Amino acid sequence: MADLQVNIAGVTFGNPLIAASGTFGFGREFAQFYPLSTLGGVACKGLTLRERAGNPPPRIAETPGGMLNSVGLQNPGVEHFIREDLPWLREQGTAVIANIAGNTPEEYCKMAERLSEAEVDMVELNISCPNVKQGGAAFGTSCESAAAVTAAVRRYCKKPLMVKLSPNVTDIGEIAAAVEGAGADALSMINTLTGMRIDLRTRRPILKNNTGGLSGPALLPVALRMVWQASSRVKIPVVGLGGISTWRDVVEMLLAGASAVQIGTVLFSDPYAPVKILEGLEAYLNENEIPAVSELTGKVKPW
Amino acid sequence: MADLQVNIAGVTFGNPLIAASGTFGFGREFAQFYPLSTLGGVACKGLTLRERAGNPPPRIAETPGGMLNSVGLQNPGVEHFIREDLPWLREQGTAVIANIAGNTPEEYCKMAERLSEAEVDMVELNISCPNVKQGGAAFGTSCESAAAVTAAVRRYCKKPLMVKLSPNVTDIGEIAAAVEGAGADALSMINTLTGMRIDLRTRRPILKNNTGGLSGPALLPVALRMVWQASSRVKIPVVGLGGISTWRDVVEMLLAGASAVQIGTVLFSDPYAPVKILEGLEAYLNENEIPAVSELTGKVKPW
Amino acid sequence: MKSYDTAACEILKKAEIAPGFFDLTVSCAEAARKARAGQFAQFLVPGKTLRRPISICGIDRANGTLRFVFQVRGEGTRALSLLNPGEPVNLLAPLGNGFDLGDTSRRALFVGGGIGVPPLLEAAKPFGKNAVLAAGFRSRDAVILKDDFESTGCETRIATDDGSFGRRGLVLDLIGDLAFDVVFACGPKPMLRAIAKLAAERGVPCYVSMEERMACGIGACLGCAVKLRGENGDYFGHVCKDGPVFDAETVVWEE
Amino acid sequence: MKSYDTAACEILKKAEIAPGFFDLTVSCAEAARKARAGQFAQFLVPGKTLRRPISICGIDRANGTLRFVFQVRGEGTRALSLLNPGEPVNLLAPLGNGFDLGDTSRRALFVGGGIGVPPLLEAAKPFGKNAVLAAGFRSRDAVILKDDFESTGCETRIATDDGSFGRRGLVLDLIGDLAFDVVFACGPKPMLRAIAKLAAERGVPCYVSMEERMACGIGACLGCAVKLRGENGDYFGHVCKDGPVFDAETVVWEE
Ligand SMILES: Cc1cc2nc3c(=O)[nH]c(=O)nc-3n(C[C@H](O)[C@H](O)[C@H](O)COP(=O)(O)OP(=O)(O)OC[C@H]3O[C@@H](n4cnc5c(N)ncnc54)[C@H](O)[C@@H]3O)c2cc1C
Ligand SMILES: Cc1cc2nc3c(=O)[nH]c(=O)nc-3n(C[C@H](O)[C@H](O)[C@H](O)COP(=O)(O)OP(=O)(O)OC[C@H]3O[C@@H](n4cnc5c(N)ncnc54)[C@H](O)[C@@H]3O)c2cc1C
Ligand SMILES: Cc1cc2nc3c(=O)[nH]c(=O)nc-3n(C[C@H](O)[C@H](O)[C@H](O)COP(=O)(O)O)c2cc1C
Ligand SMILES: Cc1cc2nc3c(=O)[nH]c(=O)nc-3n(C[C@H](O)[C@H](O)[C@H](O)COP(=O)(O)O)c2cc1C
Ligand code: FES
Ligand code: FES
Repeated sequence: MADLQVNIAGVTFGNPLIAASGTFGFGREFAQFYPLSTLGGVACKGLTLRERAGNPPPRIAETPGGMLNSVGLQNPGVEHFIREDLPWLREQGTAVIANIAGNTPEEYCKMAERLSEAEVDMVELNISCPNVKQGGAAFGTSCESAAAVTAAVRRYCKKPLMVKLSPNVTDIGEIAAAVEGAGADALSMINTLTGMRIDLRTRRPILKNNTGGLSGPALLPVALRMVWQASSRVKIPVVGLGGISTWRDVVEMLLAGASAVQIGTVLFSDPYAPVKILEGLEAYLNENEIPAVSELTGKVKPW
Repeated sequence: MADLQVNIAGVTFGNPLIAASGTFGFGREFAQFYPLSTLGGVACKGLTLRERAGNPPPRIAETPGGMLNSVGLQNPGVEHFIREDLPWLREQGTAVIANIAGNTPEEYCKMAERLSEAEVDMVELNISCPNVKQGGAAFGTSCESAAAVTAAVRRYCKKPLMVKLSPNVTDIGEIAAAVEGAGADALSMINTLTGMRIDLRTRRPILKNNTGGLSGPALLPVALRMVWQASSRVKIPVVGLGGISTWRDVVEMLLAGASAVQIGTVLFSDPYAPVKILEGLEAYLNENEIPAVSELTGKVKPW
Repeated sequence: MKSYDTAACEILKKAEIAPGFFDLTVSCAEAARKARAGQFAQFLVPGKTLRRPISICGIDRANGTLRFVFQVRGEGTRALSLLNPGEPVNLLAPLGNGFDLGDTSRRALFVGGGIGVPPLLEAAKPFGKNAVLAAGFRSRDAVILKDDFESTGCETRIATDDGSFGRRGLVLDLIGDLAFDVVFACGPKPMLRAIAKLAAERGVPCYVSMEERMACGIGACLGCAVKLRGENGDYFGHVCKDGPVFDAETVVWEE
Repeated sequence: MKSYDTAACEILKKAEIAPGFFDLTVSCAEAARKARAGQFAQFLVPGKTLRRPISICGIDRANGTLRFVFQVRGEGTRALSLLNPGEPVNLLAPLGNGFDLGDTSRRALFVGGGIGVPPLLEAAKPFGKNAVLAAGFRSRDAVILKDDFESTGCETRIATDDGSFGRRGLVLDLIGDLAFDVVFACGPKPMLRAIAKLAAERGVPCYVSMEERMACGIGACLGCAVKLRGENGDYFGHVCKDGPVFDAETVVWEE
């Protein structure tokens, strides 16, 4: 039997499948389908310092092979999470990643400080959410601001710190290197690409926010390329995501340079996707006599 | 009957459908399916100053809702085009756009100068092809280099000059404005997003070039967003493309801000797509009593 | 633990009950056993990223089937309309809260607009002769489920936009004279807003079934937001989890 | 003007002739009329961006049908294998140059590896008893079309990797003793390279059918490149337009 365990920045995940932030809530809804210990980890819905109402609806639009969302970080705030959601989630036998977003470096730092005292395994810094008018998008799209917020949070964060990169950039390798240099323990990538759809009848954008973040299978080749580019620039582990929907996509992502993966949008068409992907992954490892999933990481041989 | 004619930078197109560069060769292969006058225009395969062999195969990989190509600008060179292909294409009753790519501003200028004497209707400056190791990608991904090459070519180009933008950038609006400022008469957008696929069996990238350009439906929401952002920053007309496969996609693209559209990848699954799209577009205009297709341009009402 | 079906269920019956309106009976015993009036299912459409939410129109626990009535609106519902008896369909159901019917000896008014009518059928049944349906349709050939409601004992009053069937005009015009103790409504937002206002004026409880674009359908993605009135001000609730049925008084009726 | 079919054609017959190998007969009169041995079709697979190229295995002009034999390799060929008689399929055909058979009284050697065998069948027919097929397969249960070749008068020699049928070993091992005037080959690149070398040594013309990943299938996208020897040095030709059949001497056999 192949060893599915992976270690990211000192945190052990029972297997390399992690639920992507914002697609899995705080886990409760999916616990009716299977034990959350099926997953190596859960990245919680993005948290802000205080409760956030999120954007007005419509927040969802379909696209060919993907979807747009403009949820806009609706969440109950970090304190509520620690009090109401974390204790339950902590008991589910899966690693817990707190995903945080802020409007200022100070907000990020306060959250990191607060979460450092809480029972989370890892902090994921969302410097890439394109739905927040101020802050979010800006941090992740320049080396300077990405490095600055990472360095600031690093000082307050006692947990392993993973920085989640935005794909809406010219040179992902440069940003990855800057974030590593500023003290990140791991990278996760990619967040959503900004997109738009228009309703022919009303001639208005389908999303009330006008634009939203593209996720789902359509994104996969871009994610693979970026994970490959970034992982060849940094020494810290990379968690790969964006459009994964099958075990084959997982293997591609690992070969491209990821040490673990996250899955998001596929959960909406098939809530049981994690179970199926894991089965496929195990069978693949066993058939090919690969003793440990971690051996796949970065094994692509470029031409 | 609705008026389908559009005017881009002084050039009249019988309808707003233009074949996208690199997907239609120089038109001959498609002329067996329908008269090329079905199309408002044809953007020819990207030309370089001298013949180019292109990249080694494999050059094609499929992705969810899209495909990657790494053809690498295989073409017979600008002189051969003018001598062998243009005279025939000129006779087909469609507007002819010469798409050019160079490694240096000088190469672009020489081609523009040469084409200024030829019977093409418009020159499309490809500053975005991601497959050429030097030059190509770089020009399109910074405001300075995009503006510089546009300004240089502007001095040599006596034809209307359309600049084709790359989506692999952080801020498309900024690049659009820079290119307009440098003298472009129109913009076309978007070219392909860089992506990758890996063969599980061989553990090598499917493309011999490792990465390639993503095209097809998967790209549509990104193209719509970028056309919307860019067209709101510039006064010159924008030709929209990226993932269009139905007449509804065309209408969305026009509403987003495009004055005409190009179609590429859809031709591979259905060579008759232009005929079907035009039929649908005409029916839509007539049913909604829209007298001229040009009235749709930029009519999206953002929230 | 597992409380929804996602397994492939089988289409048992299909009928086009009006041009573009389809009536599907699906075999799905587990979901049928758990379902209540007003809940919905998420239908997987092969090739589409997102499932399509369709309300449960009828529940037959004895036969382990659910009935769905839907209108072709776009590619997804078109694909569903092409499914035939004997073919499998993958649905996630039952989802959402459903109608809280309360005391079924009350005089219940059911208000439906177009494709908003089907979700009301199963809720009307227990009220029998105490139910009145006021339904509005585009025109005569879009009138659906009238007989189904009548066979439960329900009185039906129909309005059409063009007057080709029943009364010409809006649903609201049908009920001026009616006395009722509770309202259940489903249909376009302006209709819901109007009936909510009327119910409030009469001091009668009113429950509305709402629509919003969905991704997960189970409350995890926070996609299907609807603005609600809370103790500490307005907030976004979610149609798939907190609804689709809401007490009309808690809904913030904007625009 | 219109020289290819893209209209929906109908599947007339389907059989799984070996595990994972499917044999389809498609009704497509116009394409059948124009087709020649060695050409191919591009099959549309619903939900996929790119068509799938499959060689023509048989041409029946009288009945207006084409025959295709393919192996399930991935999602696209799997989807094609699920099509059933009576169902429509969209194909673009005939494409490519096909075999130039020349004088069919010559002794012709046909060399096929696995799924490279089907494209040779229609080419072997006119040679009748002058044809010999040397074919290699993985194992006994992957042996296909042996009877089909024999019924054209062709002698068949089979090798399998595991020796479970015919001779154990490579196709090349089957032909050491044979005399022939022309070779037609289709199969994995290393096999083609080896047979090209042998033919060159014997001074016999050799035609190979090549594969490359395709987009347009008609020569417009320049996707399906193959390195060829030209008068002014090597250049990239295209499998869909200049091929799929190439004179082995013009191919640059790299690696
Ligand atoms: C709780 C609920 C119950 C519903 N019950 C029924 C029913 O019983 N019968 C019926 O005919 N319709 C019902 N609908 C509406 C139905 O979901 C849409 O008509 C359908 O999703 C349209 O899909 P499409 O692919 O045909 O259209 P498209 O416009 O091509 O769909 C594109 C995307 O928008 C979404 N979308 C489009 N319109 C709506 C809408 N009105 N509500 C939610 N999402 C939408 C689709 O789900 C899809 O994600 C219900 C909607 C909800 C939210
Ligand atoms: C001219 C020509 C003739 C062919 N004739 C036959 C035939 O008669 N019988 C048969 O079984 N196969 C034939 N093939 C191979 C067949 O096209 C592939 O097996 C098929 O495309 C695989 O598709 P898939 O979706 O199952 O696999 P996937 O691997 O999922 O396909 C992914 C992408 O890669 C492409 N691809 C994968 N393998 C190949 C390949 N070997 N050649 C070209 N493209 C590939 C697919 O077309 C698709 O675009 C031929 C190929 C060519 C180029
Ligand atoms: C509805 C929705 C909400 C999301 N919310 C967040 C979030 O709060 N924080 C975050 O970092 N990413 C968020 N994302 C992005 C995902 O975590 C992920 O990066 C993206 O969806 C790509 O992966 P996928 O294609 O597997 O879904 C969200 C995505 C979706 C679809
Ligand atoms: C096979 C292929 C070759 C291409 N070659 C060129 C080219 O030579 N010059 C260019 O500007 N764009 C080239 N493109 C990009 C297209 O013109 C277009 O920008 C892109 O494919 C997006 O449009 P689509 O999704 O409609 O295909 C090429 C695209 C493809 C698929
Ligand atoms: S659809 Fe995901 S929360 Fe309602
Ligand atoms: S597949 Fe387009 S040129 Fe051959």
